[in-house]
Amino acid sequence: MESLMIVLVGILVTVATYLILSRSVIRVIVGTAILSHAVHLLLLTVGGLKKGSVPLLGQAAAPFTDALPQALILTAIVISFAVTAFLLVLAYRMYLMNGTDDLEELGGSSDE
Amino acid sequence: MIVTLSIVLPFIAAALIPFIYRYFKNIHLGWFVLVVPVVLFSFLATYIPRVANGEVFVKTFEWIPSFGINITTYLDGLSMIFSLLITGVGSLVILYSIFYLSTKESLHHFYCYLLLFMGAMLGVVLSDNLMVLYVFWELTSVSSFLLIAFWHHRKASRAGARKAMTITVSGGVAMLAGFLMLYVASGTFSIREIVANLEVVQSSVYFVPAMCLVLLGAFTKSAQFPFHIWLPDAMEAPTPVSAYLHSATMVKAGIYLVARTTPIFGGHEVWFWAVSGVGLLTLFWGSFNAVKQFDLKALLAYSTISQLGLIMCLFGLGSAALHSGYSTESVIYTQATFAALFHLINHSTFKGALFMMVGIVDHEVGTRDIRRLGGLMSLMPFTFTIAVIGSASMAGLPPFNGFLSKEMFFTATLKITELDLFSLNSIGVLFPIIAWVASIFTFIYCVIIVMRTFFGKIQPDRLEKPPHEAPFGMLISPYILVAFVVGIFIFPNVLGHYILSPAMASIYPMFPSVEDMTPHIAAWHGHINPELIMTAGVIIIGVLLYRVLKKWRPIYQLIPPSFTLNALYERVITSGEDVSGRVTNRYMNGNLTYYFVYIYVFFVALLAGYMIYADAFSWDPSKDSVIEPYELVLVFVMIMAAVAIIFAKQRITVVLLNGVLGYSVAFFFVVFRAPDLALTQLVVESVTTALFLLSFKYLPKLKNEYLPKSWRFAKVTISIAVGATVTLIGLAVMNYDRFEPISKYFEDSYNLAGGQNIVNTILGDFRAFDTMLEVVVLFIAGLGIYTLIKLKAKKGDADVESK
Amino acid sequence: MLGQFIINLFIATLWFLLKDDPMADFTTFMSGFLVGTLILYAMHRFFGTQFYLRRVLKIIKLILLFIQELLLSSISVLKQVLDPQLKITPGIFIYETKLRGDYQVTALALLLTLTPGSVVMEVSEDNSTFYIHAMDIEESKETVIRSIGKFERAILEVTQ
Amino acid sequence: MNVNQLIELMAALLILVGAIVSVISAFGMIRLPDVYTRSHAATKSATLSVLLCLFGGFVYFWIHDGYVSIRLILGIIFVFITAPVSGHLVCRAAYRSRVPLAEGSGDDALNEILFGEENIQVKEEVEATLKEIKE
Amino acid sequence: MKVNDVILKSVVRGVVFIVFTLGMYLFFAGHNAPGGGFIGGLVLGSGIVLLYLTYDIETVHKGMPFDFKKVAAFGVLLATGSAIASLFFNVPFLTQADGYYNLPLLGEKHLSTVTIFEAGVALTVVGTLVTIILNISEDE
Amino acid sequence: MNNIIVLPLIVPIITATLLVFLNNNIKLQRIVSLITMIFVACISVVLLQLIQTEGILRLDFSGWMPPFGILFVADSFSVLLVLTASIVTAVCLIYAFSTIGERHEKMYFYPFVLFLIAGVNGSFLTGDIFNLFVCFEVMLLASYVLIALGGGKMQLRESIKYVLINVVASWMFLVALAYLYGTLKTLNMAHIAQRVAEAGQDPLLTVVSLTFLVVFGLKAGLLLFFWLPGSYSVPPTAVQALFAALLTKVGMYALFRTFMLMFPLQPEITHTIIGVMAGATIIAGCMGAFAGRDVRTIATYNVIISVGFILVALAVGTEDAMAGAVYYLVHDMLGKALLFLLIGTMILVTGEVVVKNMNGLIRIYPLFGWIFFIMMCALVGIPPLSGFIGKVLIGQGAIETESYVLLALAFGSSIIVMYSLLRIFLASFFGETSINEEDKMPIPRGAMASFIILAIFIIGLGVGAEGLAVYVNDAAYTLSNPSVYIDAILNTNK
Amino acid sequence: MIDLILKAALVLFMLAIALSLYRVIKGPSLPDRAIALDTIGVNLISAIAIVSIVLNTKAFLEAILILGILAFIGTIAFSKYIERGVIVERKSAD
Ligand code: NA
Ligand code: NA
Repeated sequence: MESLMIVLVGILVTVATYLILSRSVIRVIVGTAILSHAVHLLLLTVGGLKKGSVPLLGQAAAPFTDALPQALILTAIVISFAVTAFLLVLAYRMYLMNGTDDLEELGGSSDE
Repeated sequence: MIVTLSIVLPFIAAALIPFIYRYFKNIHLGWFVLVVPVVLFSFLATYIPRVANGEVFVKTFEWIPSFGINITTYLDGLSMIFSLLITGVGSLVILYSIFYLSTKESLHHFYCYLLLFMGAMLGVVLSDNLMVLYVFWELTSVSSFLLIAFWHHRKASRAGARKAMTITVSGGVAMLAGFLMLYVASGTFSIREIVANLEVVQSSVYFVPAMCLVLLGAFTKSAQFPFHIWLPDAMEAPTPVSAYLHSATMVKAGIYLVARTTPIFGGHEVWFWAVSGVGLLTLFWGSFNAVKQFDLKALLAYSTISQLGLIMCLFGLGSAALHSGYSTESVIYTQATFAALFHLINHSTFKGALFMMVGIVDHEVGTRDIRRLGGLMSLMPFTFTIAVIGSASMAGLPPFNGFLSKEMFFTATLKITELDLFSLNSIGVLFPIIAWVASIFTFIYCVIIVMRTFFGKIQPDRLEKPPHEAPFGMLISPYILVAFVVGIFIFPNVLGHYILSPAMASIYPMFPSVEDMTPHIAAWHGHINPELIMTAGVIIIGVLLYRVLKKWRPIYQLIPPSFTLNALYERVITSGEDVSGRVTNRYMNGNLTYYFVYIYVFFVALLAGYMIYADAFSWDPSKDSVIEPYELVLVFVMIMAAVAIIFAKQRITVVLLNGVLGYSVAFFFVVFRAPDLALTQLVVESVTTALFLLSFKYLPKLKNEYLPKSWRFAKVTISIAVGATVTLIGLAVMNYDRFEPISKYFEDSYNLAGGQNIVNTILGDFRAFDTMLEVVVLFIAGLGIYTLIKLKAKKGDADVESK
Repeated sequence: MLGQFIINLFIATLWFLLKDDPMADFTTFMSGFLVGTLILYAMHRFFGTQFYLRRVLKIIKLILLFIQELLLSSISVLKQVLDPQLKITPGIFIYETKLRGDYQVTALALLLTLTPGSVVMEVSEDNSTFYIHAMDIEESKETVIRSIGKFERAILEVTQ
Repeated sequence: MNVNQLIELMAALLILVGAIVSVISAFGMIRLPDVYTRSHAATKSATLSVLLCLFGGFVYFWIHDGYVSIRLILGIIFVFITAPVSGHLVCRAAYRSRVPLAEGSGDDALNEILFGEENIQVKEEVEATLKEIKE
Repeated sequence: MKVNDVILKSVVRGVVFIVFTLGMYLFFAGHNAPGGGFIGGLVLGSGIVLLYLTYDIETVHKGMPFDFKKVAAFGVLLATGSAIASLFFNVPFLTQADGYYNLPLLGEKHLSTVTIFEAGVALTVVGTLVTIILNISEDE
Repeated sequence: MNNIIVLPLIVPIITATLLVFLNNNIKLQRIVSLITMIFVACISVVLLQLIQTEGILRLDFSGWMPPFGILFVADSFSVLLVLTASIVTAVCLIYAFSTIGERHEKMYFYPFVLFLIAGVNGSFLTGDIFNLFVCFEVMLLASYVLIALGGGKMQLRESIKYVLINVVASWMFLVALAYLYGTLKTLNMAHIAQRVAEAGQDPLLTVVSLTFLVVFGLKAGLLLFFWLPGSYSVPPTAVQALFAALLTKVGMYALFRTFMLMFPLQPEITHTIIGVMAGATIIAGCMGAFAGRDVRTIATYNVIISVGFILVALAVGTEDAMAGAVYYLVHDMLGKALLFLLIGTMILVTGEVVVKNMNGLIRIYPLFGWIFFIMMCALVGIPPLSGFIGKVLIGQGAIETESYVLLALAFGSSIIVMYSLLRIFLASFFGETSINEEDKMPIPRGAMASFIILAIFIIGLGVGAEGLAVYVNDAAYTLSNPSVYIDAILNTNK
Repeated sequence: MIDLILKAALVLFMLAIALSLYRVIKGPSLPDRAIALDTIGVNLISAIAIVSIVLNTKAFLEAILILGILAFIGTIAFSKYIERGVIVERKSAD
């Protein structure tokens, strides 16, 4: 299962990268969202899968699955949520001001 | 201590300038400033006898002792020559400037820079610590920059200042690297200590590189070929500055450095050839180019270059003496060095006088162009006298000091051909030949100075002002210098004994006898020697060539203007700027997609590249847990959803599919025993989707992205490469189990932290700090969003700062 | 009535939660529910309505009705889905209801939606008219209109 | 096999039935002709399947662990109440956003009331919108 | 014809209490079962969002007249404050105190400053979540 | 137990949060934020002293022993950076008081700055790699807001690029963390170092370290600086200065920690790669600065050059070079802040951004002009200003390891730095004045004050380099002897 | 036996999700996608319930309820988006 998950992560990363290389800001943002899915799965997988029970002391018996990656992922989820939320608002404010969400049209150095 | 004070005094004075300037508006600021060099000169002069006796004065103040950087002042014979020059010529120049510069100029700036320069220059010649020397060295460049740009409203001043600063600071940087190599090799920044432990330095790998770098510094500062190009442009500075910095003192800092480091590097073949060769080339090139100048100051600038080349060349020749150590034979070659020191002083006297002469001409008639000048002899007789004496001395004619040193120079070049070293016996003959040719050109331009300015017809309509003799005050300084020109010719050996000999001792510290190295200077050696014949030849051929100057002048046009070193420098700069600009704009095109491509390509190249290079990949699925069929289906669902996102045409589809992925991830969290994660992921995913929907109100619909085939291919390749890299490393990481996870510790969470939910105790206790900051992150995002939306820029709401 | 029940439910839930006891189970909840019932019974006069447990039977009846409808409707949908012919004529029809109260209308709408082959699409502003989408308008219209009276009665029984 | 195990098995079977219902209704989601008919499949069969499942789970935990899960009960109630609301809302939204009924649909009592006046004026607009939605 | 949301509103009126209760439950359950400040806060926030979805900003604001960004700020203060309190007791930063206390009516309870910390977390989450959604909705 | 270590992070956070409640009282906001920064600076000084007497300090949060809990570690390196960051921030705040305008101030400018500095300080102090990620995010989120603050057209355009690149960078950070945890199964930096040493840094661990190299390279602007020029030219001047002073430094700090502490055992691979990257960065920065005609462009590419310069020290890796890097980091924070403040002010008073369109400023604003000149000399490394000693020590390190190419690039870059800044100085400060004495826009007093303070620091750091030498040497010693750090964390029982 | 049945049921649910995914991708209308996503959510509820039995844990039972709530909220949000383009209204319609 671990190998399969890693491959899945790789595929998600591939898709996300493809999206990130798009011109439309929306696609890029979705790409970053997929990236975070991928990395959360990666973090979970490196901690080992199905190697123990749910890390709740009262409800299951040892061995427990590695709880630390879970805590890390939780933090990462919240942070990535915060960033995505900000990014979305930034994206549409940017669109409203600049009239385009096409990264190619948004090019041009800052010197203008 | 007092030596140290002599460095500090100019700086203190410079700091006081603004106050003096404010309170004594009626008195020319120069009078106050004049006190400084005069006091310093007199004070240093009192040390002459003791230094001549071989005493040295050392004093150390700690500056950055932790890194061996201390202010050690060191007064010996060599420093003495330069200190006297700096303060002596300094006094005269300041005196001259009092009459030259009107009180309408921003004198407080001028004198402030000048004093800074003086202090810095004294610092260079009086420092023993290489780093401190470097400090003052750069300070001379900076103050020179400020002085050249004194009339900074003129474009040429700014350009000249920039060029001078760029070239000299570049050289300084190289020199710094050289100094650091010396430090690394020797473990000390003290020149004396390095000289005392020469073997260590000379045997280190850094020896030759350090030598070359130090020479770069010296050559740029002393305007040696091909770095001389800054000096003519530096003539944009007020003439007192030209006289002081760009002829008498600063440009001689490079000479000083060569002299100072001769004990370290001298004797090495590279040093010999570099110093003498570059010097010789510069000598020739400067004199050759001086002839074609129309601006008197430019002519003097090339002349200075040429003369500096001469001195440099002599130091190079003199260094040969160090090759085989002390012997009666090798001592002969030290005479080149002696000649160098001698000419150094002579040059300062006659060139200083000449510059002041040109300044007077410029000041009184308003032009320095020899095509507009002429016939001033009768109107400006005193000035004429200065010109004649100075030029004659420079041309190497008796009865002036230039004659003596020029003869000694010829002697040295002739001697060196006899040396069976550095393959000198074959190509060494170039030295006397080139020296002689250069002297001819020198003679010609000296004639030009005198003839074109003072003889011929006067052209009043082409002059800015009606010509008349300079005020008395302006003549004092040049006349003092002229007096030295003559005086030294008459009493050369006083100078030799008190000033030059002690300096020889500094340059050849390992040679026991100073007396051996102090030749008797005489204008007439009692017989006609080759040197005299050479001089005669110079005069004859020089006069002839001057007469037919018009005929051969066109040879200067043979080199098209675009092939001059100056043009090359400009071209390097402009094309450098051009290429840099185009390259930079090409890859920094503002298109984020490109930036991502760079980043991803680097990511893949570095990580996958190293994985393959180091053969770090390994994969062992045997330890994997089993794959349940439903997991397989879910993986399939996720892959489908992910791939479908790429092809989705509507933004809502994209977001919903992302939601599917998120929910699937949540389900994996369930399957892999992560309840807290599953809960959080579910809510967060839903909220994220909601946020997408909310912001779609303001965002455009997705457009079809047209992509050229090659670009699409590149995108696909990069994406797959990134995914593959992540997977490859991930698989290898999964197969790496050398260590026990630290999380076993947390399984005692109930006893340690009073909670049964291990993940929650980690978040709330073991790693509560992360959680606390994560809350902060969330809050910043929320507040940021509020700010973006509620406090946005309104149309026409001009920002104070935005342009 | 619904209010009373919900309050009771919450009292029970609160009871259950406040126990915060790893051993807590359904019996804890039931005891909480019982406590709530007692409280409510003691206080039901303040609500100005009859004690709700009387209605419970009727509610259960209603719920059973719900479940029954759900089962039937699902089966009918599944049948249609699996029918290789897929011979349906969807459409939208109108139904005028007697019910007016928000909760009544809601309950009816939910029921109707769970009824085989129909989904309430719109309710008119005065809560009087339902616009119902039928999977197969021929068949559903009859079924719906036949059962709708039943529903209205059941709801009225509970709410009045 | 004791009674408990039998009940557990029954629960599992209940779940299996739910799963089958779910697949069929998902199949319906693909097969049925328009969004309205598909919403029938979603709101009814899918709801049934989840209720069966949750009920199965509830029974299982009750029998197996003696654990009466309030959360499952709440879940059942919640789904039970909200599923029809969802169906109603989506259908309404679909209709109001002018997703057309499947071809061959019968009466459309709502059309006149909702779009009566605008129908003629905005006919072209509607078509444009439809195009956009359908792409 | 105007939209008649009677069905939605009626159902939500009941359902939202389930959501809030669940949120509170998750908040308190966190230490021993899945849940905690984050999830609790998220669910509570979702409940509020549900209200906003069903009703409208004005109506909900009447019922909950909070400035949610200040709620969030208060949450941050609570979380950091509970952490910084340790400074005054000369124990390492963030040290949580806990113990069993006999409280009137509630009996012996396990109380921990973690709860204050978690409450801060929850408030921040609620405040931020609602701030974000409200502001985006109100933008024009 | 040294609770004082957490103050540089927690105090700004708490005051920032409190300021949210005081949004309408701008005066109070100013005072509070300034006091906060001064307080943090004082705390850093105290910490610096403590470290000299007691060695490396650590604070185990909640009292959990390393490697299990999160901890803050204060060694001379980190605290010096905290101190400088606080000073720079305080100065930028002073600048902001008089220039940024009430509209920005009401946009929670001060809280965001305080959050930024909290994140920066946290990044310097943390001893836990995942916590480093979180601190980065605190800093980044604040920077996201600050760059977009005011919401101008160009600002938003550049900020979205900045945010997107950083989101990808953060993702890479998480990937790196996943690999790290997958291999070493720990997060404590000292523990990582210990385990790496135990495993002998085999190839896979080097791959992990290279993943971090990409991440921190992105943050530091090491070769992957594409985000930098655009995003540094759009926000308000005070923010630009803060960014220039702080953002890349955090990445550089992390690189030093990664390759001097955690993964130091394969220098022939890692440090060589860093060297190549640093060299390329210098070249790219030089090209940009050399060609620049816009003052902001010149300034931003100067930032890039200094990134390469400082990381030459890391590539070289000797103790001398470490000392040089520390000096240079401190210098560069001060110098770059001043550069951006000055340039922003130039734009403010002239309304122009292109060098040749500004003339003769020094006649109207003499002090301003001379401070620019001093700053320029300092950035070039002209002694005795602040850039000098760092440059010397880094050069020394490069020579010791015979890295001549790096030496040439590093030292050569200072010529380009000079050339590019000289272009500004000669064209914009020197020359004829195009502004009348009457029409001139006065430079606000607060702005002048901030320049003077920074100029004093720059001169002071150069002339008084010895004053810092003890701390710098200690920092360099700790950096080049990872066991000191590891022992302080893992092998003592406090 | 029970385990086998449950896992078979899980596979079926996953299949149902896959089929719904088809609807999400295919559309054609927005409401179609919304319904499909809702169905996926509902099916996940069942799947989580089954996994809870398989893993014999009660840890995920909250997830069930939460998922129910979220699916509901999500559907409301979608239908409002589809119907009005606005999810949260500033003022009540009446
Ligand atoms: Na995300
Ligand atoms: Na920077």
